[in-house]
Amino acid sequence: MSAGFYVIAILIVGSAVAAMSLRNLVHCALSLAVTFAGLALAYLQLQAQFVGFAQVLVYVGAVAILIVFAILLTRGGDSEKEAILSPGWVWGLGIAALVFVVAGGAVVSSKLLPTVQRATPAATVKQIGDQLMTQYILPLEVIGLLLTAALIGAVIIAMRETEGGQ
Amino acid sequence: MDWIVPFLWLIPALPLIAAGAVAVVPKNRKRFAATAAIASMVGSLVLALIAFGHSLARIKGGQSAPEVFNFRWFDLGESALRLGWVLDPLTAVMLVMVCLVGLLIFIYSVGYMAHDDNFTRFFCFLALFASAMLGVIISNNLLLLFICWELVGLTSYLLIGFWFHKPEAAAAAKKAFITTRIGDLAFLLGMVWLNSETGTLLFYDGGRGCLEQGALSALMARATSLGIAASTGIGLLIFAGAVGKSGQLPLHVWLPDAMEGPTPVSALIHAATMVAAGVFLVARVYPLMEASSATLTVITWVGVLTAFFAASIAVAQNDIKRILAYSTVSQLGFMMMGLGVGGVAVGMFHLITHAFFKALLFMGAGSVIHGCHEEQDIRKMGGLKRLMPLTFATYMAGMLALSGFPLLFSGFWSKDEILHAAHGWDGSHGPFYLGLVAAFLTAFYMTRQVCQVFLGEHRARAGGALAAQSPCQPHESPAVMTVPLVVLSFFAVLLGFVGTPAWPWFQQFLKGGVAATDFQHLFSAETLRLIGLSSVIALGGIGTGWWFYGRRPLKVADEVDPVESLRPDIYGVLRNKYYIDEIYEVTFVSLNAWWARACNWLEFWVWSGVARAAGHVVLGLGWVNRAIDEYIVNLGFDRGCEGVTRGGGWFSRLQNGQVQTYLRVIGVALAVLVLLLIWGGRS
Amino acid sequence: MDLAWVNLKHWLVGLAPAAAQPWFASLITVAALIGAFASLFAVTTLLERKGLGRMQNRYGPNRVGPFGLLQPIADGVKSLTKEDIVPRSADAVVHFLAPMVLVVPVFLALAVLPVGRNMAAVDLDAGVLFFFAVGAATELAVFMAGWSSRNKYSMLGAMRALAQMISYELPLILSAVTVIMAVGSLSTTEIVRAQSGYWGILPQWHVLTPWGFAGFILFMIAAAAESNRSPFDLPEGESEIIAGYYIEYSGFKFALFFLGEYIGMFAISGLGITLFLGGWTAPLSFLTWIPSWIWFFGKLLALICVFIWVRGTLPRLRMDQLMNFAWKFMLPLALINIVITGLWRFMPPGLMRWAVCAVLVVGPYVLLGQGLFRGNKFGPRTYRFADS
Amino acid sequence: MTPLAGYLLLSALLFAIGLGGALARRNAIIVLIGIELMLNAANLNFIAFWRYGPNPEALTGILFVLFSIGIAAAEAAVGLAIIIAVYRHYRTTNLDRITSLKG
Repeated sequence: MSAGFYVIAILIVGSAVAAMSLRNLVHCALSLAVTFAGLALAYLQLQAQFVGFAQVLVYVGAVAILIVFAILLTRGGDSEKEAILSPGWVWGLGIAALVFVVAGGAVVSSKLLPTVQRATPAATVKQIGDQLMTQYILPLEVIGLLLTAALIGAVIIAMRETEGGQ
Repeated sequence: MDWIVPFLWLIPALPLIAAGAVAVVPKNRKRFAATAAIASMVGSLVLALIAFGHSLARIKGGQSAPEVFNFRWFDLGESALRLGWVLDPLTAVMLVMVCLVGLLIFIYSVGYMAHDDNFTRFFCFLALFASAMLGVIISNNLLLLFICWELVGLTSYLLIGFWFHKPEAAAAAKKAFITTRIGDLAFLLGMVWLNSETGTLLFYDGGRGCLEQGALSALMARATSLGIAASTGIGLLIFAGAVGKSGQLPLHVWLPDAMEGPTPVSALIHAATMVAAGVFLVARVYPLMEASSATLTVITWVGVLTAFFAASIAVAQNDIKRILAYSTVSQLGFMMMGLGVGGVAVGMFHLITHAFFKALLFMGAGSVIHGCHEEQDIRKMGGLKRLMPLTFATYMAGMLALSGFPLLFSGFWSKDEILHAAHGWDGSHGPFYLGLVAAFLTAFYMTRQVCQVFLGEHRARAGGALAAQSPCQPHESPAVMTVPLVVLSFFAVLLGFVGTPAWPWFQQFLKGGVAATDFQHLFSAETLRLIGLSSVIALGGIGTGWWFYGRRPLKVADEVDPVESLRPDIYGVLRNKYYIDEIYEVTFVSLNAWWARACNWLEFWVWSGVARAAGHVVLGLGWVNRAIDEYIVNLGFDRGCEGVTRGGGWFSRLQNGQVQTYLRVIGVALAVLVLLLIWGGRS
Repeated sequence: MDLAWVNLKHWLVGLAPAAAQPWFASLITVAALIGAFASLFAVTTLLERKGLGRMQNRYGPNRVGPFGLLQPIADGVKSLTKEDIVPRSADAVVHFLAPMVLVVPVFLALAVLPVGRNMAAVDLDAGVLFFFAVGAATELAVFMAGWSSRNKYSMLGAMRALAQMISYELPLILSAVTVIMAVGSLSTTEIVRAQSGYWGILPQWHVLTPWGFAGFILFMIAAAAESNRSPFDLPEGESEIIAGYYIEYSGFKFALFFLGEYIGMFAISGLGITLFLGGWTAPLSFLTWIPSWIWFFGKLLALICVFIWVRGTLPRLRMDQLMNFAWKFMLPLALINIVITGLWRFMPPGLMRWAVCAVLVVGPYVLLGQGLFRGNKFGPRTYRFADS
Repeated sequence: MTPLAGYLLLSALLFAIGLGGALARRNAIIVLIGIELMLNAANLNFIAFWRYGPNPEALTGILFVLFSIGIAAAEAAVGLAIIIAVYRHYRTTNLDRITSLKG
């Protein structure tokens, strides 16, 4: 385990905790952006360059901005006056902790994980593109369709109904 | 001219481009829309004729194998999806027919739709339809055919519901779409099955296609758990798709309702081309159908029953287009029967001749409707012979062709061919006799229609008083509508001569052979006997019709129909179309509605009720306890009651409508799942 | 001469102990990049003020040093010594972080630009993607600045800027996609190498093909909008919302914003040069003896002059005009341009290909422009008065 | 601890943080953020397995993550649109007050 991993892990976990626990929604969203950036660093650390850049482009550049917009449109930019936790929050945290213990236990106790260190695999952009255009063409098309549908759907859902359908 | 085969895609592409161009221009560019659509059809027609000539030349040269052009669409993991187009006589003939009829109907529509606000939309849909239909014809892959097939269905939906502000039109469009979907589902299943058995959906692929010998014999050898060969099962499923699209029993209910669309649409889609697509599909996969006699038997019986039922229903209808619609259903039944008993050539010959004369009849009906100011009830017409002479003459040609008037008209020869084949069928004689009855009824109801529409006095005014000076006087249609009628009537009369027993050019062309003139065959005793029989049937039908309706035309619109006065019970059944719509209403539709209600009830009372009831029961217990507590035992059970109430609250909290509660359950389930997995992995 | 800087770096790295050499090399590269572009920033501010002054028939700065040449230094000293004011109600942390979040990604973006032969700081396999990815982070900085100031003008400015940047990012990336398609690589050095040949004496720059020309124009328009330059400077329109999202910034933080904006403009112009104008290659085949880095910075200065010229010439757009222009004009054209690039890739080379693609480029431009103007979607300005 | 196990643990922790936030917070947008975190945790798993797994020549892990990013973008867009629509209807994004699903 390199020092880089620990730095990145602390960055990710710290900002994720902040994103989940801060009182001000905009601060949450900004922490989320930091988490995304940290994940992108983790991907770079794992030699997945393309995915890392795509992560920054999509998550930091689009999803985080989208969330910020949603916060402002729902007037959540000011700090909440009332309690931020829902009534059953103890249960929720308990369940989350349970899930972590179970999943983490599974990872730690697993004997299936490969122990041999392998050479760094190469994933050039060209290879990814070739794969996308040949073997994974159908998922690619489906994703394209999905994004189009989501685009239209999001516009329709968020459109104001009051201004008369016609 | 070998270049035509790889470039066959141009034929559907031209109307598609026109549709795209028309779709983006503003609504008021009517001239552009019409010009683009018609020009694209002319281009397609020219290409289709080239393809036809090429096919002809090849057959003359003695080559009869279909020419194909296959290409790889995309790779999917290990396997590649390949599409392609095919040029064989069947394709060539259909291409020319669809392009020619389509072109004439496009021209006709310019006149018919001239005053419609949505003129450009209409032409956009029409061109899209033509493109999809031509795609069905050329495709060499069942999947490509299916895609175009569904596109055809979509455009049919759009065009039936073209006047969607009319509730009937919207309902009819929906009905057509949903009914055909039932057949298409079976079609899709058959396709999937075929693909899993043979591994390819290409029809012809140099010996590896699914219609070629290798695949077929494997299919025939393969038995299923139901005890039928795979080829039979697949054939029947694909035929179910054709049943839906071609309006055969029991899925014919949408076709008469589809007449809510504009008349050119009825002529193009619901008479000449799209409904024939089902017949074409059966003809295209005929090797597969031929592989099992069971399939052919089913096709024959479905066809002949449809022919008979629809013809009898047509006798008692009063809407000019509805009569023609039932007549179409009936004739499609004839085609199916022809395919079943006699093979591709027999059915296809009737398809081609029918396409021309039925398009002619529909366009004539459209001309009548147009002339009578959107009146469709034949009882309120009459006397149009004088007012619309050209329409009358062409309509007569179509009517005589459909009735099978001996020797001169195309319908006679094609129908005779079917009856001839049915006579020689070794399965049963039932289809032959039923077919004869249907042919008789056909002649009868067409005569009835013509007599009521064109003969006698005009009955639009109440009491039959014809206001000659009224501005609503029926008038002849403009030339842009009548010229296509004349051209079509020319074909309706003459097309029969390419397939007479004496010179069966058409049949031989489809089989890939060259026809020779053979008068011996024509004058052989059996042929003569059958020709005589058909003539008698047709003339008998026309004569009976004349006896009832022609001798003494109706005087007023609401007079009782002569046949009705004869046998009101039968007539009532027929007028109500054997109550099939009603039967469907009380069976399938209400079953569906009932099931939906049952689900709703279950959802509301049972599932949600269980949770609520549990809560309420425990709550109620708590209440009872409290009552006992307060009045009888006083404070003794206070704590116990509280506990029970809390239990009830806990139950009802399970369904509190809060997403997070549900999410919490999912989280617990996730943990349990992982634990199970670990446990499972350990043991 | 061509490799002077590269050799200098190698010499300097050689001085360091062997273990520290990789770190030292990176440090030198970073320092050189920051130094070069920061001084270019200084030159540009002067050039802009002088140039605008001349266009508006006045002198521009002329007091500090000969012809006012030392003006940037005076500006720098001034902004460094000014008081740093943070509004009382502002969100102090976010307010403090916003300028950093703006400047850091902008400098990161410079790293993938090949400013000369073998002179890309890092040669990434997915260089163009990296550029756009870090560019996306600046949007967040703009929002942070606008939101944390608790000032309605800065909030409005930030929202305007966000809407504008998101809208123009699409045509920007789509017009870059054409080049990526044609070259078949996301690497910036690869893209420059693909343009380094010559047809006779003319260079094989992408801008000299029909799709490349259209792509370049679209790219530069979108770049102007992305860097909030006039005529797309609504987010900071002085006459409308005072200064947009950095109203509440002063002193050094304001200088950082200013720096970030200009470096962003250099970076995006540099990418435009790399994608369309052949990067560091010489414009004519007999000029290759001039060092490559001179060409790159020469082209960059030329583009900056164009930006200044445009700023001095065109009036500011209205918000709806801005949006309509992006979504109804730029985006369709960029999409059509992608199709044309595909066509270009698959047609045999020759005059025919040129003619067909040129017609296909010009046709949609004319049609779309006509259609939009006829529909009055972004026609001439209309005026509404308060009392009507 | 091998690097793979480290990344898997990090991913599990990230997932748990996201789940905890989604379960404990009142605000719908925060719940959505939590779900995004969970999605990202899954992505991290894919990349880690690709990098340290037995067959890194196959780019399955990377491509899966690319598709997952696309889906997440669609999910965020639709989810936020729904939140905005819900906000318009209830004038709140507090999930405790949005209980139309109650049986």
